[in-house]
Amino acid sequence: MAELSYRDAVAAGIAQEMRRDPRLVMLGEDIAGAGGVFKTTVGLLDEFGADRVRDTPISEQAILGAAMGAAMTGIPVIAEIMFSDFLAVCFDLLANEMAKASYMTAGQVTVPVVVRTANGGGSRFGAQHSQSVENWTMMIPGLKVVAPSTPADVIGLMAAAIRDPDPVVFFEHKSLFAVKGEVPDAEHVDRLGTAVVRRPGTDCTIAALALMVPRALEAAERLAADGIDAEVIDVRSLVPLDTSTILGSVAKTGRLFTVEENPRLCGWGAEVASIVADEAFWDLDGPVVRITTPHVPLPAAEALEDLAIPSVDRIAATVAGSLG
Amino acid sequence: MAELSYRDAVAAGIAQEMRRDPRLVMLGEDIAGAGGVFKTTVGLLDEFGADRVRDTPISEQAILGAAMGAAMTGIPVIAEIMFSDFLAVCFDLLANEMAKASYMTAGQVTVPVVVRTANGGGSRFGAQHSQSVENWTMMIPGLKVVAPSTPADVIGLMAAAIRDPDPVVFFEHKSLFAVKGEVPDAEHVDRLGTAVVRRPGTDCTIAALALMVPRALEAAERLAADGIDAEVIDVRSLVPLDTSTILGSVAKTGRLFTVEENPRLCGWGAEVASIVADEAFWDLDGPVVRITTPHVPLPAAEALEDLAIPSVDRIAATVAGSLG
Amino acid sequence: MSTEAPPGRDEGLFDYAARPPRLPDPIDDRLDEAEIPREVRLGLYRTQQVLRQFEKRAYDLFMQNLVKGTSHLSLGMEAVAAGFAGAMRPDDYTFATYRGHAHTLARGAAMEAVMAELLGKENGLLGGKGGSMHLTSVEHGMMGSYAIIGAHLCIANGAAWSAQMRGTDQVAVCFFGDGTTNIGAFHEALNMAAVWELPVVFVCENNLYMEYTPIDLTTSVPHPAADRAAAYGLERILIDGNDADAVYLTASRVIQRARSGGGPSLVEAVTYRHGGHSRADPGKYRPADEVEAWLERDPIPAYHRRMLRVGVDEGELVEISRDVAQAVDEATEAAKAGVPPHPDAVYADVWADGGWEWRN
Amino acid sequence: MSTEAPPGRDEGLFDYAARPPRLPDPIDDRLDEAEIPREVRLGLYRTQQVLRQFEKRAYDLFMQNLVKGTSHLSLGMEAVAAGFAGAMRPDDYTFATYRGHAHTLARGAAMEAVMAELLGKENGLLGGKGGSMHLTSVEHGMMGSYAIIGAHLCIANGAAWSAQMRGTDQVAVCFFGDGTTNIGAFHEALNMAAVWELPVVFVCENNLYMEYTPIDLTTSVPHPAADRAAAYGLERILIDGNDADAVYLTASRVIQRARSGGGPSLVEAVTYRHGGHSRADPGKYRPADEVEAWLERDPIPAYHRRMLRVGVDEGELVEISRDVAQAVDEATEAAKAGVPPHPDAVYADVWADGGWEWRN
Ligand SMILES: Cc1ncc(C[n+]2csc(CCOP(=O)(O)OP(=O)(O)O)c2C)c(N)n1
Ligand SMILES: Cc1ncc(C[n+]2csc(CCOP(=O)(O)OP(=O)(O)O)c2C)c(N)n1
Ligand SMILES: [Mg+2]
Ligand SMILES: [Mg+2]
Repeated sequence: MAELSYRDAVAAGIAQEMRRDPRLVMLGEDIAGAGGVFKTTVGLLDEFGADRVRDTPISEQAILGAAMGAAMTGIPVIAEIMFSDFLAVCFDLLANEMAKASYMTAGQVTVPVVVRTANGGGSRFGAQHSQSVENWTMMIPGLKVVAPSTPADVIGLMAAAIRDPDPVVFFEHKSLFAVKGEVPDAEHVDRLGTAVVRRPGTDCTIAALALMVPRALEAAERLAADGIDAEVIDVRSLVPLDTSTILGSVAKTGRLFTVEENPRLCGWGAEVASIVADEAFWDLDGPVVRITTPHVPLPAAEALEDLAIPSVDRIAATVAGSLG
Repeated sequence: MAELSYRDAVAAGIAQEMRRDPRLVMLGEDIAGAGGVFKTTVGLLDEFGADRVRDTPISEQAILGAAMGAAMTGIPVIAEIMFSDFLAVCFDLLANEMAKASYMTAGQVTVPVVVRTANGGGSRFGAQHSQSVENWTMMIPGLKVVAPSTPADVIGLMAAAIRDPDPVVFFEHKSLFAVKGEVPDAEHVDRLGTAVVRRPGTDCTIAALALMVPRALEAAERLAADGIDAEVIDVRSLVPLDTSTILGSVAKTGRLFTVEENPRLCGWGAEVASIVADEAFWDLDGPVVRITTPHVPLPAAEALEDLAIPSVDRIAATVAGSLG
Repeated sequence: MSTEAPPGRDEGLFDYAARPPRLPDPIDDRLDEAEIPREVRLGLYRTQQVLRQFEKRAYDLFMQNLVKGTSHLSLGMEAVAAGFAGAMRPDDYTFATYRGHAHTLARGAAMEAVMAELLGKENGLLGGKGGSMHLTSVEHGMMGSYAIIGAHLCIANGAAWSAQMRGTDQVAVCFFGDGTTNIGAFHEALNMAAVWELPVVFVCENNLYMEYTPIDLTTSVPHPAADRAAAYGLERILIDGNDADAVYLTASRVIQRARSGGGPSLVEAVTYRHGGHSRADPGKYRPADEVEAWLERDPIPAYHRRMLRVGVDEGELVEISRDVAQAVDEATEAAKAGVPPHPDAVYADVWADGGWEWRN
Repeated sequence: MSTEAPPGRDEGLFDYAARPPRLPDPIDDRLDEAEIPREVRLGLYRTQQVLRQFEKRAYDLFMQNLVKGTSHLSLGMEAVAAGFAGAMRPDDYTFATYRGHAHTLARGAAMEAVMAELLGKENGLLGGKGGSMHLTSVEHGMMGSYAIIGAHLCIANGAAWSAQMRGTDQVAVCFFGDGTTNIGAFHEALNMAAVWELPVVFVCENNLYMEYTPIDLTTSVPHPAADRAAAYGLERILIDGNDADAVYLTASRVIQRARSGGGPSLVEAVTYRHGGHSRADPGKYRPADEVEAWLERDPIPAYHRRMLRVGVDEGELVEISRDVAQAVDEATEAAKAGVPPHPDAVYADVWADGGWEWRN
């Protein structure tokens, strides 16, 4: 096992797949010559050449359109939208075109595109470059949605997303880029639609995504010191959603906490809470509690941003308060 | 009290406010000379003139941008986006600009814009002209969201939205345009953030929005014949959300059903369910059940579309099945 | 068509009635002499007949309330679809808007399947899932009809890029309206196509109107597409969209350019719709003299006259027309005989595996 | 600057290194004779000094890790901001991008407030809520810095439209980069502005690069803004963005045109940034000879020389520069002395009433 940063795992995962499938191409702003503004695509231009790794104009609609048109006609594509906030400038292509093409054409058309994008807060970039927008895509029928929290998952889920014949939105978390972790030396392909129990526990379940996973784990360690044994689930994939792992855990623990970085209203936690509160109604010993960023745009100042996004403190305190 | 169609109530509501506030203007595609493609703005050009009622190019970003820029500088604006599906082509202006301007500038800027748009299914228009996208806007901090179900509410909530100093997305339901109802003769101004109990009942609560309200009411009548006395709440306003009316009702009935036209994942019903399952946990006699359009893009054929969107039959059967 | 400054700019912005009518140029008879093979011309004639007769029937079916939803006819605009389809190779790609019946048929999709789709039947081209606005027939290179303005220009680029990468010499042809030239995606698509020298042809069917609003009132140049070609380093191409030969000649030239690596083109074909924007619209906002002048310039009788001038026998033309009429009748019956889609279709084809599950 | 065809088109699409450097034109000394009042020139000089010295200090503070987040400097590009601000009336509107420090200061916002905002302090221009990319000072007509490419061109139209409706003769000036000319909103904004004859001036600060990618590699025309003006019926305007007098003269002319009802303008001002795109970027992707040539054409020493040529006393200039240095020092101290925002600020100002509640 080698150790790799989450950042480098992005390029590693893409390279693994570009070596395997000579058709696979990628495009985006500053991804080729510059290796990406987050340095997540360094080396790919050199290895795969300018025909397969393309810099684009600042034209997100043209980027996703080119990806979709190529994918419809036999070329799988990885498209980068630099910051996930910018999905808003090409939302029509994503939500109305890619997502609906297979359905509208009764399966004549399929769209094997991975839309990679840097998501989430913690960089003090302010309201237009810090959003967690998983729910923007989860709510659109026809899109699959993945958000890894570890370098190994970046590679494994990237490979799974690329091999998937449907459009997949792949959220890379900006505040995880520097995090290091073990990755398999051999080819690594994971499965979409599978959550992972990162920490087994018996007293309650904490379901978290992306940056919230390490925070939930740290909170769980603190809670353990207080005698609360929390099970932490890394949701990983919002669509498909691994409801059996979550429901199974809740059947055991009787309590669920969701930890979302997206602002409160209509977040993925609401969906999970509504499923659990319905299907595990008789298992629950207390209400499902959602820990979220408050329903506000994000502030820029360090002091404020840290208050807005769920912290280890807030997670631990909320769980302890609810169970206590 | 005069009787007016929901369609005519739109123009009536706008006219009431344009008479009151000489600064108020509106813009959109085909709204002036043609009176709107849904004939919801007929007569406004004649009464208020081409300076205040403007046809635009097919440029939704320019439309919302013009609205925002004018609103920031002293001119309240009503902007029409013809079909709500098209919010995707101007989502950046809506979600990243209008919604965040006040917050990012610490209140220096306010954006008194009403974005009117035709929402919802039932017209056999297919996947790109039939969506219910309330949740696209509800999930964005900084937007208010309204969806009236009656002609009187169209007028009253339109007036409230126009007088509100924040950006409000106003969803007009395509399948309600032909519906008639009584409207007050005098100036009519309602309040955002207020739900209305349309039918009192004791056995369960059904919370519905827009087109789902008449369907829920009809289902309630059928259920009454079977001895189930359902309370039906017209949610009307998603942001602000009148949680006290909903929680109050559930405290009484012990059961909640939400009826959503939007596809399942991350719909407003998930948010309501998560609130009720948390805050009314000990009031609930059974799980909150969400009745939604399945998580699929919408099909065009009549036979299929009618199966997709919650029907009176489905609502009544689901409630009866859960309570029975 | 005259190219004076748009009336919107200086003389009062929104007064439809005050607008002078925009009259068609006379047909260019010199095109009689164009070197277009007889069989090609007969093909163009037949295609135009198919589009015209099919859509007239579709219109009748709306009137009988058998077609639900909306639909957008190309009556009066057939020469554009016919001329381009005639110049395309079977493996070339078409991308169209909601106004896509003509382009779908012109590429060879079966009338029955198209008609059944309008009727929302299981034997429809899309099994009733897509409807009038989303006609698609991948086997005929018809890569879809897109109902939200702008996106498909970007998607057409992708198909052209794919052809480039796969080393084929396929060309993508993308049709759209005059109103579409004012949306952002138009600009992004044209720029990317030019920079990447993609084998794509953008065809603006300028029928002088958006839905109900005249295009001059919302556009900063008289010719919404042609006057913008230079902004992408492209040639200015403005043609008579009501003359199938004019369209065919230009189509052949720009498709050949794209096929041989010469990059994209932007063509503006001026035309007019005989009816309203969509089924519900009688089109009353158009000056009567304008409508009349354009009806006079109906592409189909004009092409009929040209065929006679270039020596085709009237009988042959009548026979084509009769053939088509019979085919339309048969297609109509077969479409009507279709059954509604099976309820399970609601849940089919969200994913490529045919399913819809979003959870386990 | 030379205007040859962009190297991207024919000679291999993506090879940065192979690109010839894009060298600046020499300064136009004839502008010494321009009729610009002495006080105006002194003002332009002072503004450029403010921008330069302020941003150099900001850069130092990043290096000391006192500024969190990102930031985008206009070092080397000061003449554009100074020239336009000098030609604007106090009640005119400015719209800028994330690269907005210069425009905010040029309109008169206090250095302390801007510096404190970069430091995330309560005494910041936005109380720390917005940060470097969203500087706004409505009282100075600075209507915001927008960090997602394109939108603010559309918003600037709205402010111009509002001025039209309110019957004032205010003008909106909207700044953006070369890369921004390829996004859809650019096109929508320009077309609407032209059709509605809005009092808005669009200023493309062409610094030859997007973030790290040379603009030629992604743009279908050599001059991304100027070569597209005709697509909106507008005059082609291409100026030296490194000469404050050139900018001032053009700004005065186009602002006057907008103010007097003559409609919008699109100006391309060619310039260069001395550093990288944003704080993290050393800008190494640029050919060394290109960087060197543009450093030689630094607008500030050039303007200093012009001032001497037109007879301004060196001492006066030195004094301005010293004044500014002292003001920057004071602003830095005051900003540093500020406290972090109160935690309640997280929940403030979502709504116009100052609150954030989404439920009752
Ligand atoms: C983004 C978007 N905005 C608005 C519409 C509604 N709409 C449908 S057709 C149409 C007019 C299009 O005009 P044009 O491009 O000239 O095409 P035509 O219908 O004349 O063929 C409009 C505004 C849409 N479908 N998509
Ligand atoms: C819609 C969108 N796409 C991409 C970005 C990321 N981005 C920020 S600045 C920039 C380069 C902009 O280049 P240009 O317009 O030339 O302005 P400059 O930075 O050179 O002033 C990019 C791509 C963005 N902010 N918004
Ligand atoms: Mg048209
Ligand atoms: Mg630039």
